[in-house]
Formats: sequence, structure tokens, C-alpha cells
Amino acid sequence: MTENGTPLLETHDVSLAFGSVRALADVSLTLRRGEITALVGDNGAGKSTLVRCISGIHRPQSGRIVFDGAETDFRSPEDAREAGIETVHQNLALVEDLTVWQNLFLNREIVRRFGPVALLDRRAMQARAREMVSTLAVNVPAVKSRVRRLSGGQRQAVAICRAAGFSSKLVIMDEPTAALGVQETARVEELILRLRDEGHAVLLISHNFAQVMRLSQQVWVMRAGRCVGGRRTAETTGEEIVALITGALSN
Amino acid sequence: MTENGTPLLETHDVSLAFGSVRALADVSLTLRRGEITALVGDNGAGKSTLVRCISGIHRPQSGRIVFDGAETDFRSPEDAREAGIETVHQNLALVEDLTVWQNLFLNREIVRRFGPVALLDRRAMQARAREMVSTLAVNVPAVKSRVRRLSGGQRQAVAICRAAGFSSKLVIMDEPTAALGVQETARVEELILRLRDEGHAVLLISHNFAQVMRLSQQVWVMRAGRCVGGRRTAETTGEEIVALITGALSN
Amino acid sequence: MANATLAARDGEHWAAKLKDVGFWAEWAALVGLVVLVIVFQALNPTFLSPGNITSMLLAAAILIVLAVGQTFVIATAGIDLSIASAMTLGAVVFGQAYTAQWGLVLSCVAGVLAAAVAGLVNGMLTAWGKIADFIVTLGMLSAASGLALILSDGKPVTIIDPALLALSTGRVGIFGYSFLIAIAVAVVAHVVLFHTRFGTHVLATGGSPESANAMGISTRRIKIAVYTISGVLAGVGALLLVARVGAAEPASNTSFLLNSVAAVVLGGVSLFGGRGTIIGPVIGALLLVALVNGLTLLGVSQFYQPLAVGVVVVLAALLTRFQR
Amino acid sequence: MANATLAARDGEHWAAKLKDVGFWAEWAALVGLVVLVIVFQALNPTFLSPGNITSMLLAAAILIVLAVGQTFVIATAGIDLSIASAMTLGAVVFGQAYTAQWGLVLSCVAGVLAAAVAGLVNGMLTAWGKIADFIVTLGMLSAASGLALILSDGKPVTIIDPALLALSTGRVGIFGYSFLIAIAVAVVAHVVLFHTRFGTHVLATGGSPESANAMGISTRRIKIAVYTISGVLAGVGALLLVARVGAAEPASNTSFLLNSVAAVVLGGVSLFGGRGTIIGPVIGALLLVALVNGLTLLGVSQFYQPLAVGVVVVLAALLTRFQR
Amino acid sequence: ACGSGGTTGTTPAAGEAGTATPKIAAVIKGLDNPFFQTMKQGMDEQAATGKVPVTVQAANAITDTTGQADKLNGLAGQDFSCYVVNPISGTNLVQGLAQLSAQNKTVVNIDSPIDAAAAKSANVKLATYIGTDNVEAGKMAGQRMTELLADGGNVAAIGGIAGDVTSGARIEGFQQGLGPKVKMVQTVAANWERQTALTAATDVLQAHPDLAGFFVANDDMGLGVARAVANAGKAGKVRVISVDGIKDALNAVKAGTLDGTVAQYPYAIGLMGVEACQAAATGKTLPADVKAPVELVTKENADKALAATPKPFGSYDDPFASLIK
Ligand SMILES: Nc1ncnc2c1ncn2[C@@H]1O[C@H](COP(=O)(O)OP(=O)(O)OP(=O)(O)O)[C@@H](O)[C@H]1O
Ligand SMILES: Nc1ncnc2c1ncn2[C@@H]1O[C@H](COP(=O)(O)OP(=O)(O)OP(=O)(O)O)[C@@H](O)[C@H]1O
Ligand SMILES: O[C@@H]1[C@H](O)[C@H](O)CO[C@H]1O
Ligand SMILES: [Mg+2]
Ligand SMILES: [Mg+2]
Repeated sequence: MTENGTPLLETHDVSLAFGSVRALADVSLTLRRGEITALVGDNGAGKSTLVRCISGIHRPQSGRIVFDGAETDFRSPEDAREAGIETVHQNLALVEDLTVWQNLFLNREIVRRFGPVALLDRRAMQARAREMVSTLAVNVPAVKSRVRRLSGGQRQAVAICRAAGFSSKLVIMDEPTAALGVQETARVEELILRLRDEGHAVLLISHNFAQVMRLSQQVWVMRAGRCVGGRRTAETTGEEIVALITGALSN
Repeated sequence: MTENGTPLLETHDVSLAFGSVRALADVSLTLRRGEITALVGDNGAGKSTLVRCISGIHRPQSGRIVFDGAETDFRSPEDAREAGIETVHQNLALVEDLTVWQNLFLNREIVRRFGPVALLDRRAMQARAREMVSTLAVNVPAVKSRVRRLSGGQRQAVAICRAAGFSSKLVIMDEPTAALGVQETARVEELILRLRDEGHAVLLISHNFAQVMRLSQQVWVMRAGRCVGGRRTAETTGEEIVALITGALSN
Repeated sequence: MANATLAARDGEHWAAKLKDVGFWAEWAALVGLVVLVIVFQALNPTFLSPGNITSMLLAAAILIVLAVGQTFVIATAGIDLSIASAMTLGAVVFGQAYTAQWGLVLSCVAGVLAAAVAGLVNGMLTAWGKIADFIVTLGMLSAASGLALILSDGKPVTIIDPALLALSTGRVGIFGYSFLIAIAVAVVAHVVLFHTRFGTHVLATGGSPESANAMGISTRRIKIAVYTISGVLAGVGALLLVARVGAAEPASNTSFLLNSVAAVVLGGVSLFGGRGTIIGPVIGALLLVALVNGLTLLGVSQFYQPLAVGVVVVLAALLTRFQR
Repeated sequence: MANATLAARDGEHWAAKLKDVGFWAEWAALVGLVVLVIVFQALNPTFLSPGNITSMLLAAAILIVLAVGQTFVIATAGIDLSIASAMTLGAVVFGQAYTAQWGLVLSCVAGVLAAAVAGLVNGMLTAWGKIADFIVTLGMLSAASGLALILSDGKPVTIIDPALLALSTGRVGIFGYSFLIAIAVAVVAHVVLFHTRFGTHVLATGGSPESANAMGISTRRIKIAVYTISGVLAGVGALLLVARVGAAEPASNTSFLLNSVAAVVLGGVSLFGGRGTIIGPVIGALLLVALVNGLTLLGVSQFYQPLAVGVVVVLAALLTRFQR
Repeated sequence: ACGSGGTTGTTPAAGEAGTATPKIAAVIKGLDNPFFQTMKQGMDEQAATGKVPVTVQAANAITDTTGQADKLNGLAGQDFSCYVVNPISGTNLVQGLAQLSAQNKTVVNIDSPIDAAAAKSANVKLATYIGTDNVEAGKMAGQRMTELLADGGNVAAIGGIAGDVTSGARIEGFQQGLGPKVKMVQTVAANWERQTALTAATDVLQAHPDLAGFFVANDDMGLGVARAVANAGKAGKVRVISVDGIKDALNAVKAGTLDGTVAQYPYAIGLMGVEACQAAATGKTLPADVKAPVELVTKENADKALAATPKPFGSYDDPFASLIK
């Protein structure tokens, strides 16, 4: 069951509406172990909403999500993180007033126990944080500076480091390289490949086709809240995907 | 003086430090009328900071900015907008709790005068807003919905519409297509070209080289707060630009 | 095609609104008020007698005016803790001017002006001094009541003026003049907030000062303006207060402070700024006044009244629980 | 190379901090306090006499404890308006228990528990009921003081207990026991806020609830916890209060409410949450107490005192004007 | 609650006694009520007459128990020899006073009594208590109300802050003074605020259309209640009696808008407070409990009261006057 290529996550007819806006309509798709799965679609197609359902922020109004063999009903992001899902949200989910290292270890803090009390091991976290950040960033921000001070790309690097830094079964990245420079993008792509090679499944959302074709094994396409098709990357072309996205081609 | 190809904006040795972080160090560059000028560089290189200086949010600690023949000393973004500079900021500068149309017309509201009182012409603004947005967006958001409800790409479309919608001499776009889908990106690129053809100067910040090479006439490269070089796009290659960015090539 | 979807969406606007819990949340104060009225009326039929309605509306007038002022400030994510003591200052200045034979009109102007200046100073200190709103207006709360004490030498001045008496007792049908003035203030405020550029800029300043700034809105000027508005309305409240009690006193009026903010928040306006209505706070003010009136009518013991007020306020607010 | 830059940057940390105006802003309350002390001492040498220092620190003890509780709430972008009336409730419950011969220890527990329950209810209503903090705690302000009135039948109870008397009069050097307790509370609070996971989560909840939530922090649990902490500290304040005045009274203690928030804000903590210190509010509390004490010592006329307090509070806050 | 306590009537310690002029500090209750200004006026005038220095401090609000204690502590550190205190509650100043007693400073209690048991346990020695008997004052109002309502009727009471002791004592006294045909139907708390009292009275009038009278715990509120009665068109039909005797209330009694006020004489209380300090400084033994004068002012004697204000129009017993001759 834990072999590469077997399904890790499946959504079955997941639907969610915000008032009169149907953000997700009967979305069914599959993510496999040891693979990079891409999710593409126009702006407002519902990609981020799906991510938020999988990572426990929203609860689908109908449909099922099966993760790691068991049906899940995440009542909170905490449940999803416990189950082994780390997410880089499109809005990054950083706390601007906290420092880089505090954000990296948010809710995963390293503590030292003194009898009944557990105190933060700031040193250890700062040292680890420095390591983590310097693998990705070029203009490395000081780990003690507040996230508020970072440039757009520096923030994105911090969010990615956080998701990659903790052992998990699935890493979801919602447009991880949108704000990144060339060098940083290259590093993140390396990181994504490394995660896959270490056996993690990765769900990658990206508007960058070259990137999708380069990295992924499977592509799912969303249009106006529906999942309108899936292809093995090796068996499709950029043109076909674009046609699916725009609706020129229907499944 | 107002002919295409003549300088519209020049920065001379502009510098700015935040505490001990030198975000800009003696940046000098030129933007010409009727051209698309690209500004590229790693994350944290100082691109957005430069934009914020030009559009009146920050004031340079030293150096001069010459716009449209006269030395400027914008004391506020209002001054810059008055002078004819519209900006799409990287953080979009939208007010989440206001509606799409309110954001589009923020500080440019259409009013109807009734003697001494000027009341908003909501109808007119909403109608114009619908037109503006539908030229760019694919999943067109309702103009009466609050920006808080929009997807990442929808927001970006709103911010771009706003900058493009008002006559100005210079339109600055800080990573305008970062969150956009394929179709939306294509539309924004069309828009940028149209703006140029209508005689506006455009300053485009982008990490997407293909885009930069496709659209711009001039490229400036920043590295760690400095402007390390400029090239006519026609006379350079993606490789040379990357070399400048990484520092493999110095000017 | 895009345009078709669009038209359809805007068409669904109202239907969607009614389904949307957020919409109901904005009207929670109204729902709360209606529930309260039904309960009180069932328990004591005098509650909805014309006489009692008149006196409730009269009692609410000052609070409505203050709540409207407070709404402007809160819409910019500020808070005016000095609103009640600016009112006290206005009342005392009016009283002194009146006693000094300045005549009614000039005295009114002086009273309103004094409160307006307190507001202006608040605005300038928050805008230029970059001091937190809470501290500036807390300082002003103290300073304005100190000034009121100094000016009045701590003594109330009885004001007997036929025009003021008419203001506090005259009415059109069941609506007393004071209440009508308060409603007029609210209507003007609604137009200003939702139908002028200034109003949009107020909401933008509260919603995201950086974005408003980036779009060239002078958030400083907006801050100064809203605090001045709050001051002016405190001054109007002062006149209504003097008319009502027939005297200008250096009393602290603290209950007006908390109640003005409570009315605004009960009216569905977020303390974090950027959103707001005028009708909400007006209904919030009516709710608070009706609550105390009803409890008194029912003869609820003085010891049980605070408890009842607390519980009802929370219950009314529970109706806003669906707010996002 | 990257790591070298990094080390250098972290090394510049302190030098940079001293140059950074934001750093000074955080210590503005301290600067304000020092300036105040110098001025008062110059004008009246009794100010820094050991006796006066002792009585100032004693007077500050309750405010410090409340300000610490308020800091936790404000760090999550909430506000506890009921802190002073929870204290009143705690005091009354303690008084009733003591009069009913429960013994000192059990009575103390009962008093603290009563205030803690008020806090817990605040927390549950804000977290689960999704009602604005301001309204919930405003309701509780009213409800808790109502309960206090009902329980005490509106009458104060005199408490004569040697242990409590020792608490309010005993001292080590110039430091009274009450003050030492307050300092102990502050130290524990500092450790909790900056050296535990819980503290980080409190700041994250205030800084960005959505982000905290997305990272799996239960912002609800945090909200409930901070309000409970605020309640417990209101209970501790109640014990110090009873010891100080020698009686458990259903008095409203409103000045403690505004002062507790003022101390926190003067201490450089933003009402918008996400940032905070403990030392700041402690100094803020000392500043407020020293101010009143100094003005009294100087014999500033009673009418001019509120004005002076207002002006000094704003001046002290002006030192934070460089805050970003 | 009345009558005061502690170990009173003590002679100040020998060291402090003698012919020296006392240095006096006074801590009174509030700022925004003329009652306390008149009290201060009495102190100031006696200070001028007797050529003794007096420093007067007041709490910020009539509810600010601990703030008042802080003020006392601020003064306690200085070299005053006599402290005149008007505590907000029975116990809020006890701790500070304990300190003073330990240093053998003279403590004079005026207006509101310090709780006897608390004073005793903290070893607070009070030189004397001078103040109004609030139950008695209420009783006078009750008796007057009964006279006015010859045919009986329903009355309501408007009190200060819920739970306030002074207010409670007055209302209690008022009820004791009522005859059998007059019935109390409701008590409402109006926070000592005129506007609140006006609103509360308006509401009570709605609830009890047959109401015949109001008793109000102080004049400031009483004027608001009178206004409410007038607004309801029931002037003259609904009787209003309050307590304090501030100038505006005396004028209102004269004009007939108020049916009576039980005048206290804060002027006399303040004045006697200073006299007590002077007497103590000369080593005299002070009487333990001095009843301040209280007079019922009605339309008939309003002129007399107005002419004399802030002093009482009748004669009253000042036991200190002879001591400092
Ligand atoms: N909280 C919300 N309330 C109301 N509508 C929402 C909410 N979140 C998303 N939507 C709507 O749901 C739709 C899908 O949004 P979503 O963010 O999932 O798009 P997306 O595919 O991630 O787009 P992008 O590529 O621009 O990020 C959009 O029309 C958006 O306006
Ligand atoms: N307000 C600020 N306070 C402190 N430091 C800042 C501030 N704004 C930017 N910086 C720092 O200045 C440097 C330049 O930032 P800037 O945002 O201009 O980069 P950028 O070139 O736009 O990068 P990106 O491509 O990631 O958007 C960064 O190191 C950043 O951390
Ligand atoms: O006796 C006084 C007066 O009645 C005043 O009006 C309120 O406080 C009491 O102490
Ligand atoms: Mg998205
Ligand atoms: Mg940038």
C-alpha cells in the first residue's frame, strides 16, 4: 500500500459553494505516492479552494476525501497536519509580526523540558531555521527579522521551507514559484524533485506550463469549479492542457 | 520632448536603507516614452523598493528622480498619481473590504454635482467597472462583490485594470502576471502592448524571462540593491541577463 | 459571454444576499430590537404605548448622535474614548457662554466649536503625532473633563431658555424634536459615508491604510476629519443634553462612552475598521435604550438590572454569530 | 557565503536595534517614566523618599496584575472590558465565602475561581459564539457587576484577617508583598509569552488568525485560554484589592478598566494584536500610578489634575510616535 | 451604618499637641458635584480665619475607591499633622489611615463614616467623626412626603449607584419615615447622574401612571427627576423630594419645581473638620461623634435657606468652636 504509484489521496465528488458562487462542483481526482501531481486551471477555477478543503481549512459540503487509505474528515488544519499533509498556501499563511524562525516552526516548536514545564529552545530553532532558509533563498533574510520586512520572494521562500522542513506524506504547493526569481525558482524546483525522490507525494499548482510539464507525472485540469480532465504528463502536450483549461477541448 | 524614445523618467543615484538593510544603493536608470522597460533581479534585489520610491510611497534618502523633464519630490503617492504615474504594486494595494468597483475607482471616483454637494455616481462607476474587468478576467468577478472574496488571480486583474484605466504617462507594473493563468496572462500582455502603442511608458517588473524578452525594449538588472546594468532587449539574450542577475557577468 | 455571467450574477445579488448569513449579521441589531420589543410588549403592554415610545426615542436621541460620530471614527479603525467628555466640555462651554449673555445662537456655536476642537486635536495627534487612537483619546477624555471642571468651576449652570425647552419637549406626532434632529444627523451621515468620495476614503482608510495611501488618499486628512466629525457631533449631543436636563454640568457622562461604542458594535460595525453602516449603530442605540426602559417598566430590581443588561447585550450579539 | 552574510547580519542585531526608532518606541514608556520621575523629584524631593516609593509600588500592584492579564487578551487582538468587574465579582465572592467561614485559603480559591469563570465565559463566547470581543466583554462587564451586587446584596463586607493585613502592609525593604506578588506574576507571564509554545501561539493568533489556523493552531482554544488567564489575574487582583481596602465591596472599579488598557497601550502593545511585551505594560502601569502620585504630592489643584493627567499621558505616548 | 466608630475621642499624642498650628491635608470624595466644592469652601474659609494651611485633594470620581486611597498615600508621606478624610466607602482608606495612626497623626473623619470594625482591626484611631446621619435625613424626607400626600399614594425612589451605602441609608430612612398610606413601589439606580435620573424617572412614570411622588438620593438627580415630572405634564401632581441642599435645588424649591430638599451642610462639615484639627493641635479632647446639621427646606423657608447658603439658616451645635477659642 505504501508503494510508489499507489493512490495516496483521492477526492470523490467534492463540492463547496460560497453563497451563490459554486467554487467546487463534484471534483474527483487522485494523487499518487512518489509522484508530483500538477493542478492547473484559470484564475478562479477553484484550485485554491480544493487545496483548502484537502488541508482542513474548509470542509466540503458534499463528497469524500480519502487519504492514506482512510476516509478523512479533517475538522481543522491541525488534523490535516497531524495526518501528514503540509501546505504552502497561495497567501503563504505567514504571521507578519513574527520572525522568520518563529514562522518556520509555528506549531512545530522545539522545546526543552524542565520537569513539567516545556520551554522553547530558541537557539536550536534559530540554527535550524538558518540552514533551512539558506538552501532556498539567494538574498538570505536574517532569521530574526520579522516577516513583515521581507520582500515578496523572500516570504515565499520562507513558506516553502516550512512546508518542506517537516516530514510529511503529502506536500501541497499552491503557486510556490509565483513570486520567485530565476535562481530561487530553480532551487524550489530542485527541492520539489528531491521531495519526490525521498518518497513524498507533491501536489503542485502552477500557471507555468513549462514548469508543470518539466516536473509533474500527472496533470489535473480544473475549469469553473469542475475537474474537467486528467492526463499523464508523459502522454500529453502543453497544447492539449491549454485546450482543456479554456474549454476548447472537453473530456 | 514628448516624442517616443525620449527619456520620461530618470533616477540618479537613488539610495534608501531600512535600518541596516541597504535596499537601494545609487540606482541610476532611464525609462523612455512609448517603450516598455523591464526591471529584473533576484528576490530582495530592491525592485519593489525602487517602484515605491518612484510612486511616492518611500522617499529616497539620497539621489534625484526626474520625471517628464522636471525634478520631482513626491511627498505622497497622491503627488505621483497627479503627475501621471499609475502603479500596480506587488501587494496589489487593494482594500479587501471594499467592492471591486470601489477599488477600481479609489480616489478617482466619478461624482455628480448637485449644487455644492458632489455625490458618487455609483451606476456609472459600476458600469465602467464591468467593462474594465471583463477585458482582462476570464472568470469575471461580480463588480459588486468585495475584493476579499476574489481568487488570487482575480485580485491581480482588478489591480491591473485600475492602473490601466486612467490616463497616465507612466504605468508601473510590479510582477503583474505572477498569479495569473495562461489566458489572463495573455490578455495582460496584450494590454501592456496596447498601453505602449497608445504612447504610455510602461515599467514592467517580472521574473518571467520569456515575457521580458517578448515585451520589452529595454531591460535593467538589479542585484543586491544596485542597478548592475542595462541592455536594449533587441541586443541581448536571456543568458546575458541571467548572468547579470547572478553576478556571473559584471557590467 | 463573460458579460452574460456577470449580469446574471449581479441579478442574483438580492436573492444571494438573503441567503447569505453575513447579510443577516448586519441586521442582527434590528432582529435583536424586534425580539426585545416583542418580549417587553408581551410582558407589559405600556411598553408600546405612544407615550413610552416617545420617551424612549427622546432618551435615545443623544446616544444616536454620539454613536453616529463614533461610527465614523471606528470605520477608520480608530476609537473615540473622549466622545462623552468632549460632550461635557461642549455643554459647559455652552453654559458659560449662555450665562455670559452671549445669546442662544452664539452659545450653541461656542459649545459645538469647543467639542469640535477637542476632536480636531484628537485627529491631529493621531494623524501627525502617530500616537495610538486609544491613548490620544484617553488623554483627551481626561483633559476635556478637566477643562470642563476648570471652566465651570465644578458647578452646574441651570439654563432656562424657551427655545431649548421647546427642543426637549416639542414633538411632531410621537417623534420629539431631539429625536428628529438625531435622525436628520443619521441621514446626513449615511449619505456622507456611502454617497461621497470622502465616505469611500474613510472606509478605505479603515480597511487598509497602506492601500489607501498607495492610491493617493491622505489617510492623515481622513483621520483628522473623522475625529473632527466625532467632536462636532459630541457638540450637537451637548446641546441636546443641556436641553434635556435643563442645565450644563461638568458631569463625567461615562455611561455615554461605553454605550456609544456598544451601539456601534451591536450595529454590526467592526472595531477593526473598513466596514460600517449608519443604520446599524442607530438601531444599536435604540436597542440599548429600549433595554433599560423595558427593564425599568417591568420593575426589575436595581441589583438584577446590570445582569439583565449584560445577558441581553450578549444574546443580541449572538445573532451576529454568523458574521465572517 | 550566504551563511557568512547571515552571521554578520545577526551580529549587527543590537547595533541596529539601538539605531532603529522602532526599538525606542518599545521602550517609550520607560523613557516617559524616567522623565516623569526626574521632573517630580526636582519639584518635590519627597517623591523619591523610600516611603513614597513603597506606597507607589503598592498602589501599582493591582494595576500591574490586571495589565498583565489584559496584555494576553490584547496580544490576540481582543480586549477585556470586564476585567475590572470580574475583579469586583472575585472580591465579593471572596468576601461572602470568608464571611460564611470557609476559611482564608478556600475563600481565596473561590474568589479567583469566580473571576476565572467570568473569563472562561468570555473566552467561550468569543471563540464559539463568534461574537466581537468588545461586545462579549462589555456584556460581562455589566453581568459580573450585577452578580456582584446580587451576591453581596449591595453591601460591602469588612474582612479582618491578619494574613491579608500582612499581605497589604508587609514588605521586604521598600517592596511591599503585594508589589512582589505583582512582579512574580509579571515574570511568569513573560516566560509564558516568550518562552513557551503557548505564548508563540497567542502572538500568532493575534497577528494573523487565518495563518495561525492554517498552521493548525486552534485559535479558539487560544482565545479561551487568554480570557481565562485574564479572569484568573482579575481574581488575583481581587485578593490584592480586598487586602488593600480591607473589605469586599460591589464597587464598580471602572478606573481600573481604562487604566489597565492604557497601561498596556502605553507599554507599546498594539491593540491590533500580534505583538506584545510584559515589561512594557508593567512600566505603563507604574507610569500611570507615579503620575497621579506626583500630581498629588505637588498639590496640583483637584480641577487641574485631570487636565494634567491627560496631557502627560499624551506626551508620554508622543515618545512612541516613531513607532511604525 | 451611621454613628461612627473606631477608637474615637482620643487625644493626639503629646508630641503633636501643643500650641503649634496644624498642617492639614484633606482627601474628599469627588470633583463633579457642587456638594464637595461647598465642603472645600468651608475648609478654605476656616483655614483663612484660623490662619492654618490646608491642602485639599479629591478622588477623580465618586466611584474611584482605590484612586482615592492612592491620593491619601501620596499625602501620607508628607509632613502634615492632621488629615481630614471623606472616604468613598467605609473601608477604602483604612490601610492608608493605619499608617497615619501608627505615626500618631490626627485623623478627622467627615461626611461618610469609616467602618468601625475595619478601623478597629487596623488600629486606626479617629479623632472624631463629623457627618450627616443619612438614615435620619431620609426619614425627614419620608415624613415630609407623607404630609404632602395626605391621601396616600405610591412613591418611587431614585438612588445613586446600585449598592451605594449612602444612597441605601437614605432610602432606608425614607421608608421608615413614610406613613401607612404611602407605599414604595420601585427603587431605581441612576448612578448619581442627572441625565440618567431623568430617563429613569420618565420610565417609572410610564410604568406607574398613578405615581404620586419621588424620593431622590441627591439634588443633582433630583433636578433631573423634577424635569422628567414636568416633561410628563405632571408638575405639582407628582411630588419630588431630594437630599443635599445645593444652590440650584434651593432655587428649584423656591420656584416650586422641587417639593423639598433635605439640606446637608457640607460647608459646615468642612469647616468643622478644620476646626477639629485646630482643636486637636492644641491638645484638646474631641467629641467622638458630631452630627452635622440637616434641615428640611420647603417652599416656606427656601428664601431663608437661599440667603444663608452655603451656611445653614438655623443655628447648629458646633462643639469645636469653643475648643479653639
Ligand atoms: N471565502 C470565499 N468567499 C466567497 N467566494 C470565494 C471564497 N474563496 C474563493 N471564492 C470564490 O471561489 C472561486 C474559486 O476561487 P479559488 O481561489 O479556488 O480559485 P483559484 O483556482 O485558486 O484561482 P487563482 O489561480 O486565481 O488562485 C472564485 O470565484 C472565488 O471568487
Ligand atoms: N519596509 C521595509 N523594512 C525593512 N526592510 C525592507 C522593507 N521593505 C523591503 N525591505 C528589504 O529590502 C530589500 C529589497 O526588498 P524589495 O521588496 O525591494 O525586493 P524585490 O526586488 O522587490 O524582491 P521580490 O522579487 O522578492 O519582490 C529586501 O532585503 C527586503 O527585506
Ligand atoms: O453626602 C454626599 C452627597 O449626597 C452627594 O450628592 C453624594 O455623595 C454623598 O457623600
Ligand atoms: Mg488560487
Ligand atoms: Mg518585489
